[in-house]
Amino acid sequence: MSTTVSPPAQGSRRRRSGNTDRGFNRVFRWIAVGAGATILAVLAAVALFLVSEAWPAIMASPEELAEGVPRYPEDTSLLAYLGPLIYGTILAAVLALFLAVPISMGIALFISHYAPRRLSQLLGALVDLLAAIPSVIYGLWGFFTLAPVLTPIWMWLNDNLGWIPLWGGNASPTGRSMATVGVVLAIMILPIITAVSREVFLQTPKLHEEAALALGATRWEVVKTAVLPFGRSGVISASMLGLGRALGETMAVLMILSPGFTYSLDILAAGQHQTIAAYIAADFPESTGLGVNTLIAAGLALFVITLAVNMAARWVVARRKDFSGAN
Amino acid sequence: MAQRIDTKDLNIYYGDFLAVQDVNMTIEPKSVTALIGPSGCGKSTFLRTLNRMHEVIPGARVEGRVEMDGVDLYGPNVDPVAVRKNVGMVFQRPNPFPTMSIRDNVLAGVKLNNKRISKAEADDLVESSLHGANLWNEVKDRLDKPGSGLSGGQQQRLCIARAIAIKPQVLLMDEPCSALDPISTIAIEDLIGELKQEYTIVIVTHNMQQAARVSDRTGFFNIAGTGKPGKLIEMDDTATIFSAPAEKATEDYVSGRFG
Amino acid sequence: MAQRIDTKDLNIYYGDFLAVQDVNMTIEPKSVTALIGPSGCGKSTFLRTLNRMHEVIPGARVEGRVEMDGVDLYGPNVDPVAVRKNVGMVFQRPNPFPTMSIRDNVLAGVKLNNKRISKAEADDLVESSLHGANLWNEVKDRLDKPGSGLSGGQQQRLCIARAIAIKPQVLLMDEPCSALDPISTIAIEDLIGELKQEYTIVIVTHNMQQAARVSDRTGFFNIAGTGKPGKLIEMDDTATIFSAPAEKATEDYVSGRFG
Amino acid sequence: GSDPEPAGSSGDETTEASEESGDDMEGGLSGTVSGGGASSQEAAMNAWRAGFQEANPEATVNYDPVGSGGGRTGFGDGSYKFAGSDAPLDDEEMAAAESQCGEGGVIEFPGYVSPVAVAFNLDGVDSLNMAPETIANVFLGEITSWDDEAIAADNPDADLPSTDITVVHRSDESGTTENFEEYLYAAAPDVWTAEPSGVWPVDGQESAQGNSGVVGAVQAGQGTITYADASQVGDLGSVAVGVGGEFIEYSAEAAAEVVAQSPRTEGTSEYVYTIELERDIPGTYPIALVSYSLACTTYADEQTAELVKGFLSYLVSEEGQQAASEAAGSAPLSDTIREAVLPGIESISAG
Amino acid sequence: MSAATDHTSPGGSSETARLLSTVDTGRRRTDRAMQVLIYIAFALAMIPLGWLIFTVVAQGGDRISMDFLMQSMRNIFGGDPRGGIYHAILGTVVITALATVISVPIGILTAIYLVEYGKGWLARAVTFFVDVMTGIPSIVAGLFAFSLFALIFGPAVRIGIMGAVALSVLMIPVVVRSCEEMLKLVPNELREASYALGVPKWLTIIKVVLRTSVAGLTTGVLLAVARVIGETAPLLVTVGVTDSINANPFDGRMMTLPVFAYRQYSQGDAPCPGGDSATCVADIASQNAWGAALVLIVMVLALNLIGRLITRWFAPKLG
Ligand SMILES: Nc1ncnc2c1ncn2[C@@H]1O[C@H](COP(=O)(O)OP(=O)(O)OP(=O)(O)O)[C@@H](O)[C@H]1O
Ligand SMILES: Nc1ncnc2c1ncn2[C@@H]1O[C@H](COP(=O)(O)OP(=O)(O)OP(=O)(O)O)[C@@H](O)[C@H]1O
Ligand SMILES: [Mg+2]
Ligand SMILES: [Mg+2]
Repeated sequence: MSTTVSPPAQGSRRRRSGNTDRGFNRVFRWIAVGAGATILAVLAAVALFLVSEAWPAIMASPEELAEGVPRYPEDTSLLAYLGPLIYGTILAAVLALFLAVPISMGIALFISHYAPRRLSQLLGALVDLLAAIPSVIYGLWGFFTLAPVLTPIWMWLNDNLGWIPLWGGNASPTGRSMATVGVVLAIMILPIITAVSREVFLQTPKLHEEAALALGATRWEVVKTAVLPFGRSGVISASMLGLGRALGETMAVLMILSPGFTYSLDILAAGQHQTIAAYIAADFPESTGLGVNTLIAAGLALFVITLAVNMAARWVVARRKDFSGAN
Repeated sequence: MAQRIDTKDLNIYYGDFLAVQDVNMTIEPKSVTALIGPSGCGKSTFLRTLNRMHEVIPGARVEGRVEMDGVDLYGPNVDPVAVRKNVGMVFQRPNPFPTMSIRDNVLAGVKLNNKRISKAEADDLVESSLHGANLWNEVKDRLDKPGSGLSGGQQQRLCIARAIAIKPQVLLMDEPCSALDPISTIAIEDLIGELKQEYTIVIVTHNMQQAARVSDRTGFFNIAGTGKPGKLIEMDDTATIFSAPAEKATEDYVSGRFG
Repeated sequence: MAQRIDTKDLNIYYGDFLAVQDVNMTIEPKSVTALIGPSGCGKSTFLRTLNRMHEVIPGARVEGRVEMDGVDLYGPNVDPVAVRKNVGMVFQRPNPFPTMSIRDNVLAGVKLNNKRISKAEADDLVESSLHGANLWNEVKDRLDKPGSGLSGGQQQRLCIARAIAIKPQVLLMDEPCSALDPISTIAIEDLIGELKQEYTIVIVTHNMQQAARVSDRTGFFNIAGTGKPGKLIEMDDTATIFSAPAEKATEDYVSGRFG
Repeated sequence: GSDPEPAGSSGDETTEASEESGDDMEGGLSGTVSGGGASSQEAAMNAWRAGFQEANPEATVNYDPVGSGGGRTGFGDGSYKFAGSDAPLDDEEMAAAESQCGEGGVIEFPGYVSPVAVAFNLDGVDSLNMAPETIANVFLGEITSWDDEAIAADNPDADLPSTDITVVHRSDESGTTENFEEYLYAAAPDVWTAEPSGVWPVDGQESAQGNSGVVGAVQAGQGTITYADASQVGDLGSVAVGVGGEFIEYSAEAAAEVVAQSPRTEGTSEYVYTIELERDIPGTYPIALVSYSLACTTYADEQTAELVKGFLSYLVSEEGQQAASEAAGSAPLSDTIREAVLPGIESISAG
Repeated sequence: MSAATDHTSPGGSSETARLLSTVDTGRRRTDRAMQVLIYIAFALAMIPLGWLIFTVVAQGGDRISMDFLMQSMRNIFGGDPRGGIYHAILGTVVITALATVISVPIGILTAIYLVEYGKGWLARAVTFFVDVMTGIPSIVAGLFAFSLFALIFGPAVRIGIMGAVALSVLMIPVVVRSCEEMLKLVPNELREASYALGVPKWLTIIKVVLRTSVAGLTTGVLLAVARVIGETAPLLVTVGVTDSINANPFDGRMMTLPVFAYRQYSQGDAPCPGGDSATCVADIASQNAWGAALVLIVMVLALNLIGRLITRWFAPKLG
């Protein structure tokens, strides 16, 4: 840079270079904003699509619905009809998350803080491989391979711990129940939660880990005082990603679950639960007219569930924003 | 070419929190100005307003004027990027780019701005900047190694080399030597002495000997208590500040050090 | 309870790189030992072997013995966690836990060891530790705010408070004052003076006045050149080191500072 | 990559498409035509498409197995030039189809007929006789054990275990389910009172998706029973269904018979040949999935018209029906029906 | 560890040895227990992985041959054991690549917007709705893409790009979410260092922020690709199916591996009247399905390997 130029003071040169940079800055900024806006637009379009397609079903009277939709019982409002589906969807996702989050965090910690360093890359890749398996394969595997293996376990739980509400009822002799679906969904969302958590844990500042170590913390205590709090928002994000996948998963549920439309807690029994995504996929091919509208209304309900779940998660994260590890 | 800086009624905020209040200061061109004061009084905060780095913190804002040769740095036609190109900065914590080699770290100011530079020129620039930061001998054999592999002191000197490589007109230093050993510190102090032939230098330091050694003028900031804003108490020739300050607070602080 | 530390033929490696060679040193109980030397000579590295923090760096290892009252810290029956509980440490860069409040930061170490601590006890401990680190007055109204909102100097003092809250027997400090203003520095130095009544203290510093002021004994490390290992050149009473060192290198270094 | 070599000779390459006869379809038709609909027809469609494409190497016929509903909707809005559906068009859909094809221009006929087997998995038992009422009671969950006397009465020679009966039904909405329900509703009206629809009316039972799903579930359990497309039941035991006092095993021929002997629906337009399946014609197998083929008599462009005409001609030809039978185990079309719809297919044209 | 005790211990050595060797056993037990639990968690995840891969290889391995990889299924039906999945491999590659090309720029730019610029209602709305978007069931995404294109090209349209758009709807939120996390991890110090060198914000973002987080971004993108590469339902309604080779995503139907696998599975066994023979294999459809699944897994594995190489190449060098 020439010493004869003093940008802030001397007009022309400064203004030119300043403006180009600012020009690019602005362009780039607008590109980024545009990308964000595109997402909003897409989502608005999806929402519009959902609402407009669901509208006839929302407006229809119970009689019309019972007439036009094969599965629809008499004298039931649309909400009461979708209720068990919403329940089933949430039940599946909660089961999956309940199983997957602790295990994912364990795996992520194993890779980031426990495994020998040379190995950890490879191990991370192995877990990522689980994400690579298409849901159809999970469906086939869950149906043909996993369910028969889990059946005796479910039977045992049912016989011995049947007094616990979740394990009551008549356990399915083929194992194609919500419990099995929960296990498969958990396996499916493991890699996504693990991958994000792992990256976040790996980024824990050495400074903070060493601070904990120097206070006489054991390895687990280092994890507890420095790593987990630092990764907290990342883990929540990761879980939300996993939850999203669990809520929307279609094929695996469709192929494994023996569905039903109840509010039952008996996750070992067949014919009790159904998820929205699987319901849509199961009935869409044969549906016409109001039937399709009803399916899309179910899709809209799923959309609203996701909205609500995310609001809750945001709220949890935001409550402790001051203490976030970022900065 | 060195530039004169004047601040006028400068109030510096973090959101609603007034961190520094009412600073009127003149920083002479081709001189070294030292800023001293107790921790938390806003030295770093003030320094960052001089190259508009303050505003990158969300919610941070400035009232008043910072003039460089009469042009308000916060004026509507002024590009903060241009300001920062001309007002370099060295931070309290060394922050070399972890993805770059030592060489690339020195050249960062050039390369990140997409400037074309010949290999020979680049080599010269790397060598002269590292010499200037008294780091050349230690790293000349591993210029292609990552900069983050250096010790704290080495990293800080690397950051100084990086800052002087873009040949700024004003150089801001926020406790640049707090992580350096005495030998490097003296080298840097010598460097500051050389640089002031051409550049305007502002340095924040906790080390009063350093302030006394290197600076021509010294500003003393103080803070009345937590949550209160920091203020510029006194600004004068370094000799005056250390021998016969006008304010009682300055004298207490300065002598506290020596007492 | 203070402890005496002896190192015997200590070689410290990063992978294959020998960073510090052949250190034989005795650190007296209930005294302050200062370590000085140019940047990169391995002061931090050496310090970290004294509480087995060195080994947390992948590939880092140690040969030789570090004995505390005759017990080898690297012996087979010794638990590094127990070592670190008894040998506290304050780092070069302040590192409060960002997710914890100021209060929780102070209590972090205590809570690990003693989960059942009554609220009153905890309050006392927080107050006394923060007093000890000369931070109480600045933060007493915002103990529940995050520690990362403090200025650099405040953060470092918070870390000192956190380290002394677990009442270690030995306290290692790696340039603890490099980010502090003189008032806090003096408070910390006073604190060191108090702590040595009971504890063994080892402090790395670049500030030779500080070494002269606070320490009883001083060790001087030096390094022949880049890639060469650092060595302990001389260790003696502080007065001797600063007035009549046995080695030429020590004299050069020490006088370089004052000259 | 490449397309595989055709197995046999692909026929001689006559350049002109033959327009006189549906039997003679060797030719040089070219272009692409797409249809879609019932997935039950997929295997048969594969055979028809392959046969047609081998005869006309330049032509491509696509069939999206999106389901009957999707097929009927797609046919109505013009996205599918032809379609397959497990149910005939209802009035509304017919109106939409007619607005696509022109008044009276809809061709609809049962191009694919396949027996639905009642299959079970019970060690040591390959075949059982069951009267319609027994079947209905089993599937309702009223009969819960394999050695129930209702079953034993019809099977004096069988050695029936006391295993519990586990009913497996289709979890998705399907034409097979609807057909099976219609059968129960017609043949055992006292027991089976639920109005037939594509979904299973009994709650809380085991179910699975698709033919492969129910068959898989039945194979996985003991004492399981289901209904599925006969070509899929493989080694499973099957029920000989009581019709007019005798018990008939499923077979393609017996299923073809029931379609051939059932009356055509009255009051439809000329080329709409839908049937009212009768469930009690002696000597026929009464549970047959009748899946319809849909097309128009007029298309907007010549190429599409020629392709659809050529394809449907092959579909209804004896050769085509035979290929489907081998590929999918379906029942060949009866001559009556073929003769009824051929004129319609012949008349397909552009304009 | 009271300071008072030491006055009475001249034999400090054994006292010290005790001090240095004991940590509260409860703590040590917790530490051990957690370590074991964490190892178990990992082992638990490896079980289904190994099992699944074993199943797929065992079921699909035999079907793999050069013909299977290099031919389409045109004119193959019933129990005919010829033909292959070339058309489906091609379709998967083309459609997934297109979806990636659509989603990754939008996703990464949005993540940049959120991390670097995001303030105010727009950023909050985007963050929030991206999360909502993760919950869109795949079939709904497919129906949406279908009605979008039907609006423009009429209902008969079935082209590869429709599938890519549907997949993008599923992919974008995953890209945004994971990349956002990765960008947040770049320390502010580095941004400030760059600004202080007079580097404009956009160059700082591109050359410092993206460069530093490239390893994480790659992971994020790969996750997103893996998320959609196995999708079935949305492709069936948008792209349709075909057994012929088509590499043009803007014209005509395409086949993808998951759809192929699912359709083959759904077809079930072929009736081979004379039992299995050279020209008729009853369970050929399920063999095809498993074979396609195996190829799909291998493809994603290869993708992951490439991603890992990129990661290693670009990772911040800390040593
Ligand atoms: N990012 C920030 N957000 C809010 N307040 C801040 C921020 N950074 C600093 N402050 C506050 O502004 C005041 C001045 O801080 P500053 O870092 O400028 O002090 P300093 O004089 O540089 O101290 P030190 O000598 O310790 O570096 C302090 O009260 C501090 O808590
Ligand atoms: N993690 C590490 N891996 C490899 N080498 C290292 C590592 N940390 C430090 N070193 C090397 O070890 C030597 C000693 O470094 P150390 O940080 O102990 O020096 P120091 O005396 O504390 O310097 P300073 O005064 O700058 O803090 C240096 O050559 C440094 O490059
Ligand atoms: Mg500061
Ligand atoms: Mg050091």
